[in-house]
Amino acid sequence: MSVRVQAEPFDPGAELAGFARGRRDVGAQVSFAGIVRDDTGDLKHMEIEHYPGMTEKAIAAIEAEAVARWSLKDSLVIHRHGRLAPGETIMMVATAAAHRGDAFAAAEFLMDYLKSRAPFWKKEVTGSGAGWVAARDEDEDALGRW
Amino acid sequence: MSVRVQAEPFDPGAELAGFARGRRDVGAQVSFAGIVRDDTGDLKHMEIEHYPGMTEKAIAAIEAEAVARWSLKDSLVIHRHGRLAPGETIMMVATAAAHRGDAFAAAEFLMDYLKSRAPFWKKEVTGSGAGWVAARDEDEDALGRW
Amino acid sequence: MIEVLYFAWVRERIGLPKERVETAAVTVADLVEELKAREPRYAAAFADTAALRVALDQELGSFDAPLAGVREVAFFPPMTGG
Amino acid sequence: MIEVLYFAWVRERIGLPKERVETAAVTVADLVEELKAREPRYAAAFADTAALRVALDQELGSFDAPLAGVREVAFFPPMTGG
Repeated sequence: MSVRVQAEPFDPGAELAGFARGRRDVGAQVSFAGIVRDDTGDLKHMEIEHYPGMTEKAIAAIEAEAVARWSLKDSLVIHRHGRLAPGETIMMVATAAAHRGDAFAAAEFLMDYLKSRAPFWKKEVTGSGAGWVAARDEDEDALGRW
Repeated sequence: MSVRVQAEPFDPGAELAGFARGRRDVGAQVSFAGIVRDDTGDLKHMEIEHYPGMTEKAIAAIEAEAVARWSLKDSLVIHRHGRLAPGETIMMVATAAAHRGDAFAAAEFLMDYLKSRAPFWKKEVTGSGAGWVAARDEDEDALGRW
Repeated sequence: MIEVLYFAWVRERIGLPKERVETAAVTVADLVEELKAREPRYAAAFADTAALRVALDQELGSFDAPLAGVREVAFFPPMTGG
Repeated sequence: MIEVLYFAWVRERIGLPKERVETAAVTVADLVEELKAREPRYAAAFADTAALRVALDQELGSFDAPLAGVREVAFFPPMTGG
């Protein structure tokens, strides 16, 4: 189980290559990567603010909950803060389990909770100004399924 | 959309690094990797047989169905056949979408169908003999949710 | 003339991966009966068709499907990919 | 004395990321009322507390939570991580 909150870019492929390696009890690995989209072509960059101290604690608590609910052999959460350009990876989660059901469910759970319960706030800076990304009702609703 | 069926090993991290790159409409990437487990410590290797010709067609049909059901920007399926040692990656799927819901659902759908509808058969060779892996009822049942 | 393929333990029980079969069978089930009548190894492989799957020209099919126009039939156990 | 932190647009509206507040407020809601009474920028930031979240000593809490023993209170909009 590990958590990293960092300003520096990271390479999800390389992280995944080093994740849960050398274990003989892992049959399934699921990863998610969140990437800065630019649907309109107008996004200059994204700024991600976070709450140092609380962020790591909140993520660790979410991860502990996932481990308690599913048969996980390992898990990883990396989340960036600061300025990110379109196409850059914002964050990733990875889960390792014996079977795919646990690995998928835990990864989706981690994502749903990271979206709405980890103290990050996204601001989009476009050619015409800057604005905070509003939380989506469906993200809050997604928590209801767990 | 791409499908590869091959005997050669591949590196899921490197594949993921090259997947759906340079797109500005992708906000979510999900990957799954299936790995040869060895719970008992007795597995020498796994042998995966497949049905050349049908395999690629079956996977392409499953992928087309996923694209028809979810808003996918890209998808990737790689599946090995032949002899694999414990710890080796058997197969991977990756999906790219604007939002995580589509990427997760499509990846799980692909996995459920690849398990039970793509012509692969696994044989485990252990110290005490060899045996074909039996299909699990729950894998067949998993198709019912889609 | 139909190309008949066998995979996994069906292949092992019958002892060959494929063969050309001269048949007048109307359905897959008819073909299975013809094969079972040949030799014990076929009878053993096809003893429980509920445990088998069939593909017709590389598409999954059923045992009551007609063989008219079909060039390739494959028999195998439930798939275990992924 | 409580350390009060502001994030995202709450921080922007109030114009500072954190401050030490001398308060006798019993609950978070009481603290919010005290802050709102200070200056229009606070009143603007706390105009709609339904749109805000609060953390007490770095754990999510509620506006009716007591402040006794709490060293750090943070106000921010709904989180948008992931």
